[in-house]
Parts: sequence; structure tokens; C-alpha cells
Amino acid sequence: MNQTLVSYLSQYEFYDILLGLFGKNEGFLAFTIYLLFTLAIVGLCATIGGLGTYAERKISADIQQRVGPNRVGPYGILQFLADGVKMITKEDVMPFTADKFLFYLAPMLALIGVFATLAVLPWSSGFIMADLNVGIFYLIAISSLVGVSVFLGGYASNSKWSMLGGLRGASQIISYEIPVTISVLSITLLAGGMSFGTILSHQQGTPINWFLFHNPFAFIAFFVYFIGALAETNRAPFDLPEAESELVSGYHTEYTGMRFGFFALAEYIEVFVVCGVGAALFLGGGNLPFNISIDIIPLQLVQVTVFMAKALLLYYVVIWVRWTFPRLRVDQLMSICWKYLTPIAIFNLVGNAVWMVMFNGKSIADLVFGGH
Amino acid sequence: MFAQVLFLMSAFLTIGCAIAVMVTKNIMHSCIFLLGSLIGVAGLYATLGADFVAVTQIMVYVGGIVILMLFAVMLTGGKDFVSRAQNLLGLAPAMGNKWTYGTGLFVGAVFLLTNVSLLMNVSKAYPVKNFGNEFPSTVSAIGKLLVKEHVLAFELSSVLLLGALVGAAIIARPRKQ
Amino acid sequence: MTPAQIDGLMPIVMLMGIAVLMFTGGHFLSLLLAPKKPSHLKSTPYECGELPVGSAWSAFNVRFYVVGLIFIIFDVESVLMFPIASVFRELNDMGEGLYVLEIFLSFISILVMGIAYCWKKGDLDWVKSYQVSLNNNK
Amino acid sequence: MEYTVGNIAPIFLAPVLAFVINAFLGRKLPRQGDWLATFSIFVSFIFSARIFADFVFGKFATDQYIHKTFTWFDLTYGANIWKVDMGVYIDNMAAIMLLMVSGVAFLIHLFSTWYMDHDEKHGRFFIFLPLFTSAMLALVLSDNLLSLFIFWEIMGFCSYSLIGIYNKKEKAGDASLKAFMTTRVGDVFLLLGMVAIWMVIGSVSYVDIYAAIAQGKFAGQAVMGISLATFSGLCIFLGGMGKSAQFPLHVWLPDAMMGPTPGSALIHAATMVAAGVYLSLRMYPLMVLGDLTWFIAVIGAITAFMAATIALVQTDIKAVLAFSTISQLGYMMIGVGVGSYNAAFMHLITHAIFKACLFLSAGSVIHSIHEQEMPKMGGLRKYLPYTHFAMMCCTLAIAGIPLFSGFVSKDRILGDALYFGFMAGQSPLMAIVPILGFAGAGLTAFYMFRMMFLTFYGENRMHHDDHGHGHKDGHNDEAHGHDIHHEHLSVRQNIPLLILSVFTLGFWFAGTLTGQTFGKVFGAKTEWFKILVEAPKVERFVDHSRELLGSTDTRPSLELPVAVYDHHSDTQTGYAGPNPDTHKIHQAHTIGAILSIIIAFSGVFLAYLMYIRKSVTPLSRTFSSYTELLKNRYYFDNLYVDIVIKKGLLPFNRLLSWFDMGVYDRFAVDGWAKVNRVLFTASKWFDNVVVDAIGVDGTGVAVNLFNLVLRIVQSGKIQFYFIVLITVLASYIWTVNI
Amino acid sequence: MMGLTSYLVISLFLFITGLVVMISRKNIVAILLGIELILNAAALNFVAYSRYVTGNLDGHIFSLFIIVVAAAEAAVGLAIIIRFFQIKETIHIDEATQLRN
Repeated sequence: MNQTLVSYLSQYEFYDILLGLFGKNEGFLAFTIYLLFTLAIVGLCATIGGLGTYAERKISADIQQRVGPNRVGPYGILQFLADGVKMITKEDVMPFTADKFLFYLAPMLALIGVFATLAVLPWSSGFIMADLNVGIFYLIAISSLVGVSVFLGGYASNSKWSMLGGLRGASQIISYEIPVTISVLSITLLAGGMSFGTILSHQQGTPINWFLFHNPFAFIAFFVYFIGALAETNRAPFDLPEAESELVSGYHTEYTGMRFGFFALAEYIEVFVVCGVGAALFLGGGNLPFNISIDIIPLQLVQVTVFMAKALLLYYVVIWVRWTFPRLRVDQLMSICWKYLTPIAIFNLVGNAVWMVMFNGKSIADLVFGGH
Repeated sequence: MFAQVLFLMSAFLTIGCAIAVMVTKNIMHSCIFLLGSLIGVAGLYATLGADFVAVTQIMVYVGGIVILMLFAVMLTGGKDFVSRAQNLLGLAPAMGNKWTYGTGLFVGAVFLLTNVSLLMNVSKAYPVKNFGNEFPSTVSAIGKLLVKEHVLAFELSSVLLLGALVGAAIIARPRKQ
Repeated sequence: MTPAQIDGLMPIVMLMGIAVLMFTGGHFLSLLLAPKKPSHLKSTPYECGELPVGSAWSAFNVRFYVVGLIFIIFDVESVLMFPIASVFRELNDMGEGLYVLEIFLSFISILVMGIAYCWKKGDLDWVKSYQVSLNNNK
Repeated sequence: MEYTVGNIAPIFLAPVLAFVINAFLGRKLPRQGDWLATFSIFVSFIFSARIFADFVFGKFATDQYIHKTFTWFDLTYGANIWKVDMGVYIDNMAAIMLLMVSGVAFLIHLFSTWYMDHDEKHGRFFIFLPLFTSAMLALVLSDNLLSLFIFWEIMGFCSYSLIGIYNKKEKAGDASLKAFMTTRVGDVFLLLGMVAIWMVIGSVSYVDIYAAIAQGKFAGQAVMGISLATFSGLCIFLGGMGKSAQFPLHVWLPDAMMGPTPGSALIHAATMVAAGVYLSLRMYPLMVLGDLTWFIAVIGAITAFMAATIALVQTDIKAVLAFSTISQLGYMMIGVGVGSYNAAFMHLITHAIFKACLFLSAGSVIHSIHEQEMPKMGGLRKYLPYTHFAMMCCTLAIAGIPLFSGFVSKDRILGDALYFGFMAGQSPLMAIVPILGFAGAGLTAFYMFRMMFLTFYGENRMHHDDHGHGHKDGHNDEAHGHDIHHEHLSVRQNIPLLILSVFTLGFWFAGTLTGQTFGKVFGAKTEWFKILVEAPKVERFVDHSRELLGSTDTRPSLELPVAVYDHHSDTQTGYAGPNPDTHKIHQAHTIGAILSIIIAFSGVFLAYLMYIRKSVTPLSRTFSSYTELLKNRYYFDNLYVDIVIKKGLLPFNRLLSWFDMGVYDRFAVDGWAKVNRVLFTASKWFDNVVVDAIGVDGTGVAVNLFNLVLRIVQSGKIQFYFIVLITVLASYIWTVNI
Repeated sequence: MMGLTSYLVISLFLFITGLVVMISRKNIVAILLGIELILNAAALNFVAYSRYVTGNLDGHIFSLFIIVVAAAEAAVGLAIIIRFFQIKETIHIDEATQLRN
């Protein structure tokens, strides 16, 4: 582990003051700091997720030349709160044939899987909860809980639509995990480590140092990653598990009220996480576009803003894609994954490895401008 | 402090879910409890400082094996076998009866008893060490070991996996009736 | 900076705990606020107005399993590749890049053989897998 | 670049790769993969050429060699160190040999792509041809007798496959079997010789053998009353005799022409048969030590003469060439025997080149007119000008006409033979060696020109042949004569011939260029071949030691040096006899050269008189009884079939059969039966009462009872097995723990 | 509290649970679940010993390969189960007593 939030904060003076307040109990202080920040991040992400629904509706309306939600709050911006309230107050219906235990468990697993990924998301160079040495690997691993939850949601409902959606969803998620993993592997190879700190430290400075522009293979890897991530989060044009014209609503057909809400929340947060990871891996994350040596809290906040801007830009692209492209057929979905993305990703991996050996790990920019 | 908490949580998750796997009627629930148990084991790995193995455990088991098992359960008839099980008088769990459980528990107890003395010896030989709060990274060391000393095993594992893939694909592929 | 500590895993556990708490909290809220008027028809599985016939839990197509199978093999292989990818840069700087590349490429080539086999045999085709395998087994 | 096993190995691995690809995918490749085989040989050629260039153009000193080994398997136990090494051993000889084999093989492959076009066995031919070539190359590279033997056998197998490639023809099958079985006789002896050497020095590596000779390890060792050196040398030479078709074991080679002609060119002319000579050259110090040189010389002389006489009367163009091959191999053996080491090797090389060219030309002729019988040819000069040119060059070479390569090498062998037979103080009987040698040389010139004149000169006899005559390849009648077209220069057909015919010129081998342009070798006064190739100087290996069988320190120390091998490194002859007299050798060479020129020209002239002028009646009419003898090839085949098999083995079999029926069957079997009848009556009672009732039924009952128990275990229920397993494990832990 | 023994106890417990599952359940998938538990027990032991006894990372490598082998085993095993179900239409272990159908 390179660095945690607490170890980052401990270099400031106010940490010692706080330590005094907590009676020199470092563990308890760490617990408090983590708890506060965890709650803040969950709150932030829940808001982003909620705003995601709003943004989705607004952007789709924009694309389709409609107005979209405009009643609740200014420009309808509080629409997501209204939705939330509605979900809580809806009646909780469960099919009598359902497997009740799994029916409850499925959304919870989705929520756990998505929330757990937030621990390693690099908001800035300092504001990262735990910069695990296996960071990106951990993120991929724990987010596969979502696949299980999709399958369980489909299974537990004991409805034919749900079952089909669940099976499709699970096989789609696991299939697209392969190109995503291999693309991430390429970046791991270039960065020489799996932790976000290591990955970001290689992308400091001007945008030319981003891994996106490191070499041609990494450039392709970004698109492979992005397409795979779209499919992994069940976003259009890969939203077959919840294809409304085919499967009613897919694996959450039978879910109502609060549980449906959690599924939706998990999905939107996951989209944000995936975009954030894409920004961190390929677009330099929270790194400012110039080299700066001082490290103060306000600068960290600037970094957070940069990171959010990049992630939300990708988020916008995701929504844009959704309302632009038609949905794929299921056989096209599988052949895109296995016959195009995976071979391309493997090719990229090999290309990156060869690049590493041939050019001693230098990027195109280094070669052209003679850096490092 | 946190290490102990994590250890306790993981241990209880592991053991509780393992027991649940043992006693649950429904095979689907068993799979999910297995998932819990495996995540618990991953937590135990984390307390042992094996971060890479822990994440691998999650990656392979949660992302792969459990989903594969769920698929397999669905392909072999979903919940149908619950009704077809030898559910003796409705008392013993599915797909097993009093006798099988009795035998199983008996053999388990015998094995436990034989191993207790072994455990005693071990606990005498290796007293509790306090590693404190440290959490060393194992990734690069494992990477170097895989490239240097265990390179043959590394390459052979890919052959093993290739064999498993081909073999399983041949076995599972639908055939002419 | 303090050395790496196991405390760093705290946020993961906390986030998982928060997820569970949020879930139960939400349920609790909806228990308080939501109306409760169950009826038999309301809790039948939704099939666009038709009454469902039979259970949804029936045997499914094998191709889901085959996809899962290919996935798990790739999953495990990528797991094994991750540590080597992480030390690739370090070993390359030590001048052993070609050796590691050799190992890496032979590993990947075996991986590619697997996908090539499945491709050839039609396991990657969603629709055609039946017909192809029927022809093969004649 | 340094030489390692890894960068030498492509020489023979490239053709192996072509073999593997062609064997498995050949049918799917365009042209069934012949280009692949050809290309692979070209790769070998490039690698060989590099080695050759390094050896000849001065990277290495003249007496330097490459020896790289790795342990193939290790049978060491305790103090006994038994390591079997594999490796490459390249000295000047091997470097030249590699270049020759790969170059000739490449040209033959190229020619075969033309010759085998549209042949039904095209694909199969190009499976075995590269494998064969690679085995030959690997044999040349081998550093020990064991790996040599392995590749030797691979070549045997390939030649079996290539001779019998038209497996629908019964004769082809018989011929391939004959070749295989006959060479096996030699191989058994070779194996025996290897075992004998292994027993003494614990290694079969050349270097170890040389070292053992130099250190005197062979002294005092004997097998079955014969000195070990003699025994092992004789056995190894017998192996070489089988492969190189020497006198008693020569019968397979003429039949080997059943295969496609380019195959014959590669196998039975240029390379494989040279392996026996090559082996004898490699083991030359052993032969000298074992005092076998006179034997080799005599065998060679007999072979050379006998084959030449048979060739006189053959009418099949390929048969003439086959017997001439045997004859020339005999000359090589004479060269080995009389100590003319580098001349023997030079003759190997020159012969390989011109004989390959001759066979390819014959193939070109046969393929063009679909006819093999010379009486039905004639006057082909007009139709096949390039082939005629190439064949003429080679014929001049083989006949020993000055300025051509055959003269250079054969003349030196004959000169040394003359010295050996008359001046070296050997037994007077040894005079037959030069006498038969010179006689054979004259006959060679005669029959080769007879072949040329019958084939290319005179009037065309194809149009008025009788139609009832059998057609060799089952072609239609129309094939005869009518569709001969004027030959155009074609890359695949003629270029190999022309390239090879360029190398039949003598100066390539006898070059004594002065000046420093070409490095030290060409700058020297002596012929480069003489500088590069000389008999192995075993003294160099005196200090060579390796931990061998029963490691060195446990053996009683030998008194060194024991002068068992007195080598005289005389570059003129390389002859290792007692006190070679340089003056006499010069004398012998001068006489030999004059004699052989006279003999060769008189042979040519006689042929001219007989077949062009027709002023002299062909000998066949004069000595008709002798001609019968020759046409039947001295009845060697009949000898083996009628005498050895029918008179020798068959009566022996009859004797065994009589013994079997009359003695063994009558007394032993029948008598025993009578005894048994008595015993049977007794045992019947015993059987019924004791065995059946108690034993059998009782066993059944017991087994049944046992079954009841075992059935529970063998239920097929995995869980039960698991329980048993765990219980056993638990009890094991319990016992170990307490 | 977190000594070697505690890990060994947990691992032993996992092992015995897997053992009981393997013996008592009649569903082949459930038996596979038992096998996974047993494999995990072994892998846990390796890592624990690696931390407390040997001090090097060979135990980690071992458990990595145990996981790899477990994945291969699960893939093939489940394929066999599916094939078995297609033939017999049940996955009761006691139906699988014949070497041929």
C-alpha cells in the first residue's frame, strides 16, 4: 500500500492537533477520518448517481428535442429527490414464487460491489481512501459482485423475463470483463504497478503524458476499455439485460420501490466509477496539466475538480452514446466481445509489451521531445 | 485493533457461511453462502498481509467460479431437484438424508479429533507473533517469483488452463441427439 | 508518511458496511412509509398480463455455460499476468525485459490458442453454435 | 558471431521443419510444399556456406575445429560416470562435406520440382527428401558414433521410403526391402563395433576415440582373441561397407534405381553412399591402429573392378550409372586403404558432384523421352543440347580425362595405390590393388563413353522399336519419340545441371592460386584441399580427458606415451605407413598420372571405335559367355538367393523341420502324451473329487462370500470412496501423531 | 489472538465443513462446493505458514496455483455435470455409479 488518506493527512499539522484531541489513539482517529470521508464520498456519489438520472433525462430530451423534467425545482433539478421519495413510499411487491432470500440479497450485493470500488478511486493525489498496491485489480475483482447480483436478481424473481435478463446480463458482464481486464493490464504494464498512485505518477504534466497518448496501442486500449465498460455497466447500446422492448425490464422486472432504487443507484454509481477509472487510467486523473511542486489542501481540491470534470465528461459521452446508437442483437453482442474486442485487447497487450522492451518504456512524447 | 476486527469478521463470515453451505437445502443458496465464505477467506488473506492472493481469491472465485456454478445450477434444472431430493420426512436437508448427514458428521468429527493433537503441537511450536499493523506489499515479489523461480509452473498453468478450456468445451458442447 | 498499514483496508469494510446499512435503512423507511395492500394477482410474476405457466427455473441453454467457461479461463490467466505486468517495467529497467517478454508472449500465445480453438469450433458464435457443432459431430 | 549448437542446428533443423510441415500439411500447400522443401535446403546451404567460408577463408587456423557438446542423458550412479553427450564436431572435412551435401541437395531438390511435376507421388517425395537431406547433414555434424548411427538409420529409413515410393509396383517394393535388409547387415556390425569401443573407453565420441588411441587405451585390449582395435575397426568398416555398397554387400544399390531418378541422384549417388566412406575416413586412425588398411584397399579394389565390368554390359542408363557409382565408391575405399586420405575425400566430393549431375541428366533424358533403355535412344544430342553438355562434362570427369575433377582425385588415389602396391614394401599380393584400380579406370572411361555414344550420338533408334517391348513407366506408345521437343533452357530442368557441370572442372579442387587475395589458403603454394584435409592427428588429443566410464582416477595409470600410432603428417600423401619415401611417392604419382591418362584415352578411343565408327565389334559378341556372366551381375543376386538362402538356409530349415517332426514331435511330444494318458487317469479322479468339488466350487463359494464384502466397497459411489480415503488418512495421522 | 493456530483452526474447520458437505450431500454441484471449501482450507494454510513460519512468499505462489487449479477443476467438473444431466436428467451422485451409460 503506497498511501492512505490518513497517511496523507498526517503530514499536516492539524493531524497532530486532532491526534491530541483523540488522546493519541491513532486507530480511533483513523476510524473517524475514514468514516467521515466515507460518508462524504457515499453522499457525493449518491448525489452524482441521482443527478445522473436527471442528466440522462435532460440530455436525452435535448437530443430528442424535448424539454425533459422541468417541474421540481429550478430546471427540474430536484427531480431525482422526488424520484427517491417516490421509491421509498411505493408499495413493496414481491412475486409469491420468488426466492425471498436471494430476492433481498441481490440489490444488496450490487450495492456492496459498487460501493467497495469507491475505496480506491483516486479523487486527487492525496484524497484517495486507500491507494492499495493491487488497486485497479481490486477494483475489477470486487465489481464482479455486480455480475453475481444481476444473475441473482434475475433468478430470484422467478419470472421468465427476469430469468432471461439475468442470464444474459451475467454472461454479458463476465464476457466484457475480459477486454476490460486486458486493457487495464496494458496500462499496468506501462505504469509498472497496479496502484492508482503509480499509474497517476506516470501521467503528470501536460496531457501529452497521459497514457492515452503513450503509444498507439494504449490509444486503442482506451477505446476497448470504454466500449467494454459500457457493456459491463449494461449501458446502451449494450443494455440487453434490461432491453425494454424485449425483456420488459430485464433482471429487475419484478423489483419495485426501494429495492429497484438500489439497483438503479448501484448502476449509476458504477457508471461514474467506470468513467472515473477511465479518466484515471488514460486521461491523467486528477493531475493538473502542469507540473507543480507545492502540495496544499486547496490544490487537492482543484485536482478533485479536474478529476470530476474528466469523469463527468466521460459520463456525458456515455449518456450521449446511449441516446445515439441502436441496441445490438445478442449474437452481435457476443461476437463484438469475443471476436473483436478480446483479440484487439490481446494485440494491444502484446504491442505494449513489445513497446516497453523496444523503447525502454518511453512514450511517444518522450521519444519526440526527448523527455525523461 | 482493526486487524483483529477484520480477522474476527472474516473468520465469522467464513465459518458461518461454511456451515450454511453445509446445512442449506437449496443449492442456489448454498452457492451464495459459498460466495460469502470465500470472501471471508479473502479477508483472512488480507489479515495475513497477502493482498494479491486476497484479491485473486475475490477475482477468481466471486467473478468466475461462483458465477459458473450458478450457471451450472441453472443448466441442470434450476430448482427442480429440490422437489426431487430425497428429503426424508422433510427433516433432513435436500439431496441428502439423515444417514448421509450422520456419516458425514461422524467422519468429520473423527478427522477433527485426529487433528486436534497436531494443532496442539503447532501452537506450542509457533507461539503467537504480533505483526502489528504492518501490511507489506507482495505484488512485485510475487511477480518476480513467477518470472524467475516459478516460471515453469507459470507457463504450465497456462497449458493446464488451455487443456481445461478445450476439454470442458468439448464436454459441454451440445451434441446431435 | 507512515508505513503501509492494515488500517488502510478500513474504508473498504466501512463502505461495504454502509452499503448494508443503507439497504436495511431504506427497507426500514419503506416499511414505515409504503402502503401495504398485498393481493394475489399483484404478486404473480409479470408476464404482460398473461398468467404465468410453470416456473422460470428450468434448464437453460448450454451456451451460457460455454461463455462462462471461456471467461473463467481468461480471468485466471489475466490474474496470473497481473503480477508480471506490474514488475515488467522494473525488470525491463534491470535489463531483463527481453526475457520477461519471452515468458509473457509464450503465456499469451497459449491463451490465444484457446480462444482460437473456441473460435474455430464455433463456441464464440451465439446463434450458430448449435449448427456448427452438429456438423462437427457427424 | 560465435558458433554454438543453437546456431549450427538450423543446418539440419530447417529441412526437418520442412519435413514436418510437408508431412502434416503438405497436401494443403500449393504444389504440395516442394518449394518449402527446396527453400529449407537453401537455408541449410546458406548456413553451411557460412561455416565453409569461415573455415576456408581464414577465420580459423587450418587445424582448428569446432566441438560443442551438451549432455544428452546422464546415467551416472555413484562413482560410475556414464554420460552420453550429443554435439557437433566440425573440422575442415565436415565443413567441406556440409557445403557439398547441402549444395548438391539443393540443386537436386530444384531439379526434382521439375522432374516430379504432375507425378502422383509428388507430395510424398518431398516429404522424405528433406528429411533425408537433414539426416545426412546431421550425420556430418555428429561428434560421436551414436548420433551418427541414429541419423544413419534415419537415412536408411528414408532411402527405403524413397526407393519404394511407387508402392504399387512390386519391383519397387522388393527393391526397397532389399536395400533396407542388405544395409542392415552392415549396421549390425557397426553397432557391434560401437559397443566394443564403448566397453573400453566409455564413450563413442570421435574426440574421445582419438584421445584413447593417442593415450594407448586400446593397447592390450582384445575381443574374442582379436585385438580390440582390429575388431572394432573391422565392424565399423563393415557398417560402412553396407552403406557404401562395397563388394559383398553391393547388391542393393543397382536395384535402388527403382525410385525416381532425382531421388537416386541424392541417395544412391551423391550423399548417402558417401556416408560409409565418410565413416571410414573419420575412423581412419582406428583402421590404421587395427592394421586394416590393406583389407580396405583390397575390398575397394575388388569393388571398383567388379562393378566396372558389370557396367560394361548394362543397357539401362540408370543401371550403368548405378554400377559406376559402386565402382567409384570402390576407388574411394582404395584411397582410404592406401592412405591417400585427402584424395579419397576429394574423390568423395568430386564424385558426389559429377554423379549427381549424371543422374540428373539421366533423369532429364528419361523424363524427356520416357525411356530408360539405351539401345532405344541415340542421337538425342539434337533434342537435349544442355543435358548433353552437362552429361558430357561429367562423363569426362568420371572417365579421368585431364583438367576435369575426376582426373585430379582419381589420379592421386591411383598414384598412391601404385606406391602402396609396388613400392611400399607391402606383400606382393597387394599388387592387385593398383592393377585392378587401373583396369577399372580404363573400363570406366570405356563404359561411360559407351553410354554417352549410345544415348546422344548415332541415329535415333526410337522410331523403329518393336511395340511388343515392355514400357518402363507404363506410358503410352505415343510417348515414344513423337513428342520429343527441342529442349529449351529451363530454370528447374537445366540450371542445376549446368551449375553442377561447372564444378566438374578440376581447378576448383586442385587450385593453387597464388597471391593473398583469397586469404591464407588460396595464397599457399600447395593445393588448398591438401592443406585443409589431412588424416586426424591423434597426438593433438593426448591431453584430452573427460570423466568417462569408471572415472579416470580409479583406473591403473597407463604408461604414456605408447607409440601405437605413428602418424606422419606428410601433406603430400597423408599416408601413414612406415617410412614413406617422398621421392618414391613422386615417382609413383608421375607414373600413375601418365598411366591413367593413357588408359582413359584408350578407353574412350575404344568406345569411339565400337559405337561411333563401328569398326570394332563390341566385346559382347566376342566374349559372349563372359558377357552372360556380367549381364547377370556375377550372379550375386542368384548367389544370395540360390546359394545362401536356398542351399544354406533352406536345408538348414529342412533339418530343423525334420528334427522338429521326427525327433521332437515323435519322441518328446507323442511319448509325453502317452505318459500323460496314464497320469491323466489318475489325475481325473483327483480332479473330480478334490479339485472340482473342494477347490473350484469351494473357491467359488469363498469368492462369493468375499464378494459380498467387496461389493459394498466397489459400489461406484464416490462418497463412499471418499469416506474410506478420509478414514485411512485420519488413521494415518493418528498413528503418526501418537 | 491472530497466531498461526487460529488460522489453522479456521482452516481445519473449513476443511471439515467441506468434508461433511462432500460426504452428506447427494447433489454433484454441492459436492463441488465442498471441494472448493477444502481447497480453500489448504490455500489458507499455505498463506498462514508463509507468514508465520517460512517468511517467504512461496506459500502465496502455492495458493495462487491452488486457485488456478480450482478454477480449471470447477470448469471441467461443471461441464461434466452438465453433460451428465443431459444424459441422465438428474445430478444425483448415486446415479453416477457406472463407467458407461
